[in-house]
Amino acid sequence: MPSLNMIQALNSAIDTAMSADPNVLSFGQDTGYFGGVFRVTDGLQGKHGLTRSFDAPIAEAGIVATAIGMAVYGLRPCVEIQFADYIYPGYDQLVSEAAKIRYRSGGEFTTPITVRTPYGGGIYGGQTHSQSPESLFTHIAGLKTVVPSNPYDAKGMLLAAIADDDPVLFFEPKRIYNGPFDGWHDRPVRPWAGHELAEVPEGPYTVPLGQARTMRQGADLTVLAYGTMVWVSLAAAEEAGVDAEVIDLRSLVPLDIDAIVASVKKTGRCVVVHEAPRTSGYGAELSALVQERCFHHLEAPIQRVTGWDTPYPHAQEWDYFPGPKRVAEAMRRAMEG
Amino acid sequence: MPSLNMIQALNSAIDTAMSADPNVLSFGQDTGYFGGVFRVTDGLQGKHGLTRSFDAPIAEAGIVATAIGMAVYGLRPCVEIQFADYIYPGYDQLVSEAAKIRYRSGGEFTTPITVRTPYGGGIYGGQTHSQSPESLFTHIAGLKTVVPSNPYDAKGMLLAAIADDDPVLFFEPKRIYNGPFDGWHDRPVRPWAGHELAEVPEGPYTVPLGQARTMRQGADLTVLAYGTMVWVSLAAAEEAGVDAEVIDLRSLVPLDIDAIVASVKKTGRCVVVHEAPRTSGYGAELSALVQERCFHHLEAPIQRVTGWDTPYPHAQEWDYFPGPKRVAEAMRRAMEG
Amino acid sequence: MPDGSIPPQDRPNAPKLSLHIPEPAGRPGDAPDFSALPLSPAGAAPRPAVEAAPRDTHGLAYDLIRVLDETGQAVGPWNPRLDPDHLRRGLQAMILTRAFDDRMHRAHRQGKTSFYMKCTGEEAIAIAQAMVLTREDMTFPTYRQQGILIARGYPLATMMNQIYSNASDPILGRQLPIMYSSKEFGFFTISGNLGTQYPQAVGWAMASAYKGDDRIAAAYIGDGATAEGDFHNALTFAAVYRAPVILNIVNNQWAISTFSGMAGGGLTTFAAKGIAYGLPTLRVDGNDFLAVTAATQWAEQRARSNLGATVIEFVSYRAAQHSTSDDPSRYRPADEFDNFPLGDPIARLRRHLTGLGEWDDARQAAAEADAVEQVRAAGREAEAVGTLGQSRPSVKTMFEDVYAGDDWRIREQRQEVGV
Amino acid sequence: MPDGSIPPQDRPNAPKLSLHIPEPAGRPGDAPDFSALPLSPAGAAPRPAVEAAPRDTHGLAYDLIRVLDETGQAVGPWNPRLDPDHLRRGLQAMILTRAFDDRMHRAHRQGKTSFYMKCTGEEAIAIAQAMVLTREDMTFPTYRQQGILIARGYPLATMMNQIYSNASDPILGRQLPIMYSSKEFGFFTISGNLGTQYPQAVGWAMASAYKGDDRIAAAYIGDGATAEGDFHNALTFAAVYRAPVILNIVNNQWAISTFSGMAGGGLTTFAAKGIAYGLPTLRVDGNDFLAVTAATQWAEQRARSNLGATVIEFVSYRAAQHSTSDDPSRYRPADEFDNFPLGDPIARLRRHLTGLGEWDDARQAAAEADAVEQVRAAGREAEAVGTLGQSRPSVKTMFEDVYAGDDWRIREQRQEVGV
Ligand SMILES: Cc1ncc(C[n+]2csc(CCOP(=O)(O)OP(=O)(O)O)c2C)c(N)n1
Ligand SMILES: Cc1ncc(C[n+]2csc(CCOP(=O)(O)OP(=O)(O)O)c2C)c(N)n1
Ligand SMILES: [Mg+2]
Ligand SMILES: [Mg+2]
Repeated sequence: MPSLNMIQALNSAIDTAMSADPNVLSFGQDTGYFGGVFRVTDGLQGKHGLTRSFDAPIAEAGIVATAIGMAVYGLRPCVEIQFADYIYPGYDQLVSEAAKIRYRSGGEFTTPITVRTPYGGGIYGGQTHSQSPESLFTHIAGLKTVVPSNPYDAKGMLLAAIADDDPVLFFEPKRIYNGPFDGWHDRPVRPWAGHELAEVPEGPYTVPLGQARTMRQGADLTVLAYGTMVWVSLAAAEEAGVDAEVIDLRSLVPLDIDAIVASVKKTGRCVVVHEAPRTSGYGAELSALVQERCFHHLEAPIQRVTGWDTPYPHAQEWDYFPGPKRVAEAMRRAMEG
Repeated sequence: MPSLNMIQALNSAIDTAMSADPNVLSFGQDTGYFGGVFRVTDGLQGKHGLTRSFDAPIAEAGIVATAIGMAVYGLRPCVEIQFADYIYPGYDQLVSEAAKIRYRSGGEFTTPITVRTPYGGGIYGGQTHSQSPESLFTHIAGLKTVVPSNPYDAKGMLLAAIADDDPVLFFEPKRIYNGPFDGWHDRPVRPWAGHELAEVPEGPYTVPLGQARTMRQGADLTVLAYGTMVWVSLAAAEEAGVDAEVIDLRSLVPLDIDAIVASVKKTGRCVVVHEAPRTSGYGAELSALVQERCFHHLEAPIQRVTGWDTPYPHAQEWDYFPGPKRVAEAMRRAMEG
Repeated sequence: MPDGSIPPQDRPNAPKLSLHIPEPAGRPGDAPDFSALPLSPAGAAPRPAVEAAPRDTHGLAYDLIRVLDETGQAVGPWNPRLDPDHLRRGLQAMILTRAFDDRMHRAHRQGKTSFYMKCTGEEAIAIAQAMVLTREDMTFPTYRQQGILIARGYPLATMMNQIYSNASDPILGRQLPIMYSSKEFGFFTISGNLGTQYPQAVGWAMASAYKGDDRIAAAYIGDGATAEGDFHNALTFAAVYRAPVILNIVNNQWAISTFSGMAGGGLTTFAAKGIAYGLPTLRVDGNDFLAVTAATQWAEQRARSNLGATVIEFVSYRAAQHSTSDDPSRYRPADEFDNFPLGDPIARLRRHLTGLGEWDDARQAAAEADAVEQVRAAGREAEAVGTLGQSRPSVKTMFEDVYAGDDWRIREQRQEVGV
Repeated sequence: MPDGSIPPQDRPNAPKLSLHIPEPAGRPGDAPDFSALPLSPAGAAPRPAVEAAPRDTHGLAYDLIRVLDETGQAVGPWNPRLDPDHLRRGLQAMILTRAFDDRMHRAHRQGKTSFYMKCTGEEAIAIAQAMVLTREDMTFPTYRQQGILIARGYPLATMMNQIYSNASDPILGRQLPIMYSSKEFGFFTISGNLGTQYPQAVGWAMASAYKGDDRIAAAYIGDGATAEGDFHNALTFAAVYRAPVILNIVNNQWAISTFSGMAGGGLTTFAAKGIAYGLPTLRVDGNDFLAVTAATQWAEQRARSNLGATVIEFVSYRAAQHSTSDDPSRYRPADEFDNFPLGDPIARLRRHLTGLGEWDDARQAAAEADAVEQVRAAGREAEAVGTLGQSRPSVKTMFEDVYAGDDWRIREQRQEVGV
């Protein structure tokens, strides 16, 4: 099986979906001839033709809106928002329209769109190339929000998202496109090559949306993470010397609540990790759910390790980014608490 | 002291601010000659002139963006978004710009804008005249988000918001514009007239943003609510026969964390109430904060009473709206817990 | 590097700027004044070939395409030469639409529903268009195109069930009254959010072209809502990808209490918006059934011939209040509609048909009576199911259709309600 | 009501639609081809009075205002008749800007910073405009108007401090390199989000008018970003409220890898966008320092005389890569800039000044050497503070300026970091 990085895996997913279904098409800013600024759609125009993989005007609202119209017609558009930081102009179309069309039409019109977008920090991108806006979508009934953390899941989840009959926000943790960065930014970075989760089957397969993956079994505490933070959390468990159970949520909505509850009931302690600012981040929802469902099992307060409640800085990137030290610190607090 | 309803109190606040400071102006859709679809800006154009209270094109993004530009110049615009359900086109300007201009310019440029918008359900408005999107703003560092629950606070908080040097989202619970609706929708509705919180001083005064108000002292449990839900919670306490301490948060960001923690440490139980859908609503953040800070004082899981994770319906309004029965039910659960 | 500019202290005589706030020609108490509205005599506007280059149509953004003259005769190059049957069906649909509006407006006053919006004075636009397009073409309407459903023969009782949010409401009481949805009738689910449907229509049309289909889309937007960013997105994408869509702008002079000048209407025409995108543009008398038909046929042919989108401004007037929540006597002269230079679309088509000898007062009276009776019969049917609050879809349905499949949160919440 | 339309089965010969995807004239390996770019000879475009009605300027949306002819002479009604001193200062600022860009681009390759963006080929636009406007006027630039700061004499070392995110960065390392901000120099904080500044500039200008001030605003947007809804909002509000603002569109033919046709550039001009709003429009040779100056003066006078906004499209070419993250050889012909019909703004102004006898090769060489030396000196100063990672503002500052006052969350988080 070939070893692919996340970019190649995502490319393979779109290619596979387009090959299997003529109703799948891809567009976005610079995604056509050039293949996208991160090269995720590289080669698709050449292979599938101009009308199936093309460039779009710089109008995120227009991209989402036309994708909705196409989906209403019967297509399955997979569009790219160049950076998640630029998704906000399309927010109204996603929240007021894509999320509600099935409901408000009594199920008659549906919007199976997939909106892919690179998100997260760690690339010295400053405040407009580093944001993690996922929680803003989890609040919206009718939308699904997913985040793969490795090449295998990236392909399988993207194929599941494209096949899904509901609108899916597909957040790609750009910091781990090329390797499972664990937050130790001054150590050499591993590439995906050779990693077992980089073994990506060539053909079609799906990773169902709504199923978490336990990345590390553990007895001491449960870590809930997604995207880059999965790798940071694994590094942190090592750093802290804690026998952590690290759960990669993979899908925020739908959430694998059973996996979470089972783990926390087992460990009695929980740390939630994300890059987005703390206040009203998805960690708040996770914390609320865990305390609602595992209250009598909890031996310590649930800890949140998150980005700060400030915009994302440039020079102080590594003081903002929740790295293994901060996660390890929270693990220790959870063990004491 | 005159007894004002919330609309009159808000009108008085803008009038007072405009009278005191020539840099304050008001605009929005239908807010000029007509005085706004809810009449909040009634009479201001006649009194202060065409250039100080005027209509705007139907472009929420344009309204927010031009307000930002005016604020950068040195004015203090107070703009209206006709319904909070229509704020999303302006979301990018609020999140990417208003919230970040002070930070990204090293404090050189600032955006003291106030964005007023009627929100919430209970008026048979269907899915696009009933939404409660407040939590989507609380996630954004740099924005303040406040919600008054009565005429006195409405005026004092709006004056504080206009005077505030940061962008403030000012959510007006439209269901209680005319009276403190407590969620018993089949009982006669009281008007504000005669209510002690409807005694609104004529001149300037402010209610500082960031200070909660304890609406009812109680020993059994703490209710955290805002907007219409304050009145629903008070009715629910009666219904449940529980000695609840009902805290009107008034301001979500900045949050009066000390008041919350003190109360929960005293009661050991907590119910959080809002109209917005549950997942990633502001109740999640409140729940997370309370369990982080009061873990060892909590005797039962924190309960969330919220709108459902569906769009806001029309026919089933009263099955969606969190009324006193549901809040009372949660209080009982919290007491058993 | 030196700064080459003149500092303010060196230009003490610079004029002081002042902020301009546009105002309508009249307010309550004033006489109606439409002198700022550019008009053309019937028959005067040229008709370019359907294959014309967009730029060659741009003069038409400032003219007004009209077919019916003052005497009710059809004149000029845009005369669609419709057969009398088509005209009669159009007139009947307009009469029926008006009767429906009147009835439902009353139903709101009687407490049978929470909300209603009429399209009085604007009936010709939706109805003439619906009669040019096929039911397979998809329309993306606003709340003022109920005429499409009525022209296409959608059951009036079903419309009322939606308005009453009763147990037979096809959209299960989920939306505000009048937010119809019917895939079968080529009527896209109406959104409460202004403008959002406009670029969606472009996407739908792109999809039709992508699939080698022959169906086209038609989208509607009000004068006020053209200010939304979605309007711009729609026109950009339609032009760039040559989408087979008709982009209609219904300029009824008002957006709630705000006159069309606040959307830029006083500075140029709404049709001129199309020029910015290199799209062909037509400005049409929206109260002239024949002109609406002719312009729509022209745009439809362009779209079906792969020549892409057309922008059409229909000039009309919102004769009634914005909605049942509104009171126009507070912000505009009372008798504007009576003085509107383009008149009433029903009266004008009636006069035309009468002039042709294809209609008379008796037929008019019969058509009106028939419309009232149709509406009454539908009303009986819908009210037998129930009006707002008396009857409604089961509470369980509130928890359905959020997603295609099951969602544990919603399941648990439904169980909490006990349904 | 019957449906009057022809169902698809009755029109079996209807043509199949197909989706149109625009493509640029050339890709890597192709010869550059600018034949689709509408040009006018220098001196040909008429110059309307500053007081002209907007509609009388609309022809200029399709012409190209040019002053410098092929031989470098200034011709025609738009000749601004600048004194040689002004021209020399402009040329020097352009040379300095180019030298600065080259140096910082190298600094990125040397790992001194994370990112850089050049404005090579587009220097005339920002610099000529900055020299017409005063420092009190507020500019709302994109990342390609560094020329404004340089023309206004902003310290180069301070620009570098920002680029290096070092301890002397005036915006405290908070933004990506080149996202300058300077209130004192009338340079609004650059946003990474395209288009957002455009309607903000309109709001600023409205505020200036509201206060009876005499300052105006100037906003910049790229060809690609005109597709954003914010562009539409800006033009609507500017037109409706007659805001004293110059709305510049810098059409440099490319938006990263996407040619301007994807924003509608192939269908009409970008200047024509202004027609939609009834705004006056000019289309200008952006590589002609004199034409840029003349057009800016015209728009500035309109704005200062309370006549409102002007839309100006500057036709230019993005000679360098989009940014240091980009490689244009992957998507466009390699030698497009060499074949760009409007040439290089520095070469053209140099030729003009030389023709006037006000410049020569020696002065050119001296100016270039001086520019390099200024940049080098600034580089020494900035690097003495430190390059990216070597030096930075204190971590404490990361927690400041989120709000005007204290916020307990941020205070606690700062304490958690221990700063
Ligand atoms: C995004 C959005 N903003 C505001 C509103 C509130 N609103 C409803 S109708 C209306 C006026 C629309 O005017 P116009 O577009 O001219 O259409 P008309 O009602 O005249 O048919 C407004 C402001 C809305 N529904 N959606
Ligand atoms: C809202 C938003 N969408 C997308 C981007 C990513 N992006 C950065 S520059 C750019 C191209 C801009 O092209 P243009 O407007 O022509 O300006 P130019 O770079 O040519 O000066 C894109 C798509 C962004 N910064 N902001
Ligand atoms: Mg209107
Ligand atoms: Mg460009």
